[in-house]
Amino acid sequence: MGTETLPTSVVQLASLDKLLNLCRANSLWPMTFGLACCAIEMMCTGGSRFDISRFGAEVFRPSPRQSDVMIVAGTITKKMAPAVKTLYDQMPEPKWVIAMGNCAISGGPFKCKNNYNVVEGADQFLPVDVYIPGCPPRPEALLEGIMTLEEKITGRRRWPRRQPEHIGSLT
Amino acid sequence: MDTSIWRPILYLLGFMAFAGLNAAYLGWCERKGAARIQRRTGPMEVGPQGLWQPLADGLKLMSKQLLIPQGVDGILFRVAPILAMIPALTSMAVIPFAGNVQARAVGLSVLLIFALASVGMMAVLLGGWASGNKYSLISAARAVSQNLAYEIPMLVTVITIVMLTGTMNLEQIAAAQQGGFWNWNIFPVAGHSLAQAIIMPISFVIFFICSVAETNRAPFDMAEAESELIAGHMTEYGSMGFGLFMMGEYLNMVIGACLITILFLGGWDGPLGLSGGIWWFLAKIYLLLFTVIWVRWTYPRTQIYKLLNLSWKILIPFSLVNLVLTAAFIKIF
Amino acid sequence: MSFVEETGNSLLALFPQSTNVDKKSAGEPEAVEKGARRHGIMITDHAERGTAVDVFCAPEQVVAAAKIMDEIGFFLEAVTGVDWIKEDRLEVIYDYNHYGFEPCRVVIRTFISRTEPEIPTISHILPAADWHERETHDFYGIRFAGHPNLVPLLLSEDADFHPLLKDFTP
Amino acid sequence: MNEPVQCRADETFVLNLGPQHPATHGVLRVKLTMDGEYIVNAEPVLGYIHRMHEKMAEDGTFAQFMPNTARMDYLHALAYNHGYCLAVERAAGIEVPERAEYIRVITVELNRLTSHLLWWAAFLLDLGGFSPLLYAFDDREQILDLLERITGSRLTYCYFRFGGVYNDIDDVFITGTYAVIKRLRSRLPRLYHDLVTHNIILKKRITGIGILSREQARRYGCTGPVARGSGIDYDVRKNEPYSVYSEFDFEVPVYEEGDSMARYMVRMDEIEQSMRIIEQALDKLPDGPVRAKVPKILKPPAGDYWASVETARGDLGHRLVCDGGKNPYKLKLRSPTFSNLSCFGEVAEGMLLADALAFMGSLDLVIPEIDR
Repeated sequence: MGTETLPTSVVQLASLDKLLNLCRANSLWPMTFGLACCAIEMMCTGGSRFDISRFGAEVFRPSPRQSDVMIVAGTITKKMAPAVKTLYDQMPEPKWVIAMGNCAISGGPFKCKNNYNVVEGADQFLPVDVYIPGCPPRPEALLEGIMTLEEKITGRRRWPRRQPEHIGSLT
Repeated sequence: MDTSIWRPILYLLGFMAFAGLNAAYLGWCERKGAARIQRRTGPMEVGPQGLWQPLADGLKLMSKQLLIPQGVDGILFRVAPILAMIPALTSMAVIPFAGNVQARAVGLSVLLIFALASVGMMAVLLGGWASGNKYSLISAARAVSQNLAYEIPMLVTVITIVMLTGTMNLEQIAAAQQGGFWNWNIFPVAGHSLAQAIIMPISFVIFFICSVAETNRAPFDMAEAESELIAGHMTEYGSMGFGLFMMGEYLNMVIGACLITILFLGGWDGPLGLSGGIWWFLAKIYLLLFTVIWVRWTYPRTQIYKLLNLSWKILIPFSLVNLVLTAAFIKIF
Repeated sequence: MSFVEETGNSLLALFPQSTNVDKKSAGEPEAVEKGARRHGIMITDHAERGTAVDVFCAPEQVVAAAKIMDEIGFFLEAVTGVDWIKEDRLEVIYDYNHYGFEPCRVVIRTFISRTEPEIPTISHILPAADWHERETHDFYGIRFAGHPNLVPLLLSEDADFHPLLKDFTP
Repeated sequence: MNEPVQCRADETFVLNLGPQHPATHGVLRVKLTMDGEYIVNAEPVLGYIHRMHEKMAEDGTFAQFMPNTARMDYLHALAYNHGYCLAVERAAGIEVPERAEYIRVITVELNRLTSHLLWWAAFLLDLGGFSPLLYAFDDREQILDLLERITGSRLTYCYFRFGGVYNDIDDVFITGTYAVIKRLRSRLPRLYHDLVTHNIILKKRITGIGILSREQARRYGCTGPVARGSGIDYDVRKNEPYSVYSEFDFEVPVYEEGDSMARYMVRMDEIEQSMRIIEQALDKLPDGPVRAKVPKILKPPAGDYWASVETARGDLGHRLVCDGGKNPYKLKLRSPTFSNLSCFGEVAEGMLLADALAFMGSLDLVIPEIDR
């Protein structure tokens, strides 16, 4: 089969999209939305030691209308789930969800025999983009989660440039 | 070429660029400044020292979905953010940055700026009302009562200056203070009449507090009290609606700083008799803006009733006494 | 007289037939489960049990007990139920404590039927009981007669199950 | 000045504060009936983070419930560890070695420091001051480092065991603790008090706001700093000393005013007292084992037991009912904030929204502890 050369368009939508994605990835504003224990580690991530602001993600907006990423930090109960869903629906596109901690991933320690009140994972009713395991995850893990989300948006990783398996082989 | 037509347009374009850059990079300064105060580094990774951060934020906000929630007043909801921006931009036109750097010389420029500032307040009111959100509504009510309370002492203070200088033209007010910092309105030293010497420092403090309150900055950010009213009048605004509100707020800060510089700090005059110029003007406004940012990250928020009390019970009586004293001094001496 | 004995004596008003506080004669607290314990007041070792005065009374008497506790300056720590499914009855436990320096925690316990669980409310005497009773209603389905707002507190508004009953299955 | 004006019923509106709101510290919801900015009626709605701890206790063995204890009050997790251990040890008759008791006291008090620092940060955040949050977190991280070193986690500790603690402490921990206390001591007056406590805006904001009288506090069963701010001299560590608290010399700060400022001051003073306790415990630390021999599967005799500890928020009670089996037959958790919050509706009536939030912040709420 011969190859067909397509004429290049004057309006380069693909590269504009790339630029916008780069901007979006570098300005992920999370929602001020803590459910339980993980919220404290989320606050720590904003603290001086871990400083989420280095990546431009420290603008915690209290209103869903202004936020880009919803960090589900904690256990979702059956009473809370409709509210979480509403908050997600109120966010304007493009939007992302990070499930932080075991509770938001699968119900965590509360996935038990007589579970009558805990939703077993945020992905039961939200499209989760990044899962961060831990009970609660360390602030570094949240930073890593945010960078993974950036990688998902732009297709390339910011830092560290090395892939994790290379780091493993060094030790 | 007839300069009288082109000059305002060119200057206006220049000022608009200046205003846009200011609004974007004041946000960056604020984030970096806050980080410094809080022993952090602030934005670092997006460009050198995070310098591309405002660009990323701006483009992101522009590319976000324009969400008009159900139950809002469609027209007013769309108009409010624009209304927050336009008066602020227009005010820039009459501000003299240096002796000859001014888009349009208006005789009554002081009056014009205050008129435009009260239109800017309408943006908060309309935005809060049109959102159909109870938090926004409370915020709108707060904003109106706050602006009403703080415009009075501000105007009364300006009247004292107008009485002393005898003009309502910002350029002439600044020109009257040329020739070294002892000629500036704020300093109570030789070269002034007794009236100025006593009254002006107090007027400066009153005016500064009022301008912080007028621009809804902490500790007077009642309309946007995050921990009480979510985001106040901006609660329902996402994407660029929110962006315009934020830019309007930063622009208002710049205009407030410009006014203080012209009215009290000698405008473009260099201190110690150094030759004046636009650089001195910019240095002064950025010093003032830094102070405003510094205050914001140091103090907790006041409470709406205490804020109104401060205005009605302290600032307004003081400024009125100032006015009467100034009038009396002018008549006597 | 120690504070514990004083408290015991003030509670004697609940039981007009008895004249003094039982030291141990009412049996060990465990005897309650075996049905061996009579209504009455018992002094227990605080270090051993965490409670100093153990009162076992009829369901109707909890209101009178609450009034006495309120008068002598105690505060309500908790209201809770225990589901004794084998004996087919529910135990309701009220824990009182005081702000003084002598450890004296008072526990008032009573049994009610498991099929018709109903007991008078004490929320009009001690407002602290309001939420505790609502919570106990959530968990055990105990109706606190006269409670002003007995709607689910911790469970969702439309919950019709009582999860802490031993025969509960989700 | 802040007198509520009389209004007609049709002029009020209902404002839903939460479950997602920046000032409710989690997922508390308060249904407010408002007249303008004045609160006519406030009704907290709980249960948005009810995580079935009491049911899980009945389903597992005694040891299996340990991790849950840390997840109720994640800010003072070690006190919850301690309370549950005390209850089970009381039921099973387990003696704890002395060194373990001292280690328990040291770690619990360190954890209390982190809890109070975080409360301070969050309270200031409620009032619109953002920078104190970062300063407090700075200090908190130092303490977390120490606790992480010996317990292995940063927040939800599961460090205590029946009859002792999991791990012995080492010299690095001891010198580190002294250093942290020294650092915090030097920062408290300069940073915390000069910047915030003596700040005129803060003083005007919280003095005289949210007055909870002594009688109200008793009728609602308030304990901890909330009660001590209302003039009630009640601290479980003093009133019924558990563990080795009777061996230390410390004071219980009590303020009579009952307003938010009083509660603020109680907690600030408690930071000092906790540091005193830690220093004394480190000075007196005895040698010996840190864990008693305890059977793998506990079967305490039938009976019911109560154990109370003082957490950063007040009197935490465990009512443990045993039936002789290897599971707790019933475990009732008496959480302090549950009672402390119950007074909110009565006190908030007639207050301004902003003042009510300042009052709510001063109660130091941890919502998962309320809902359990």
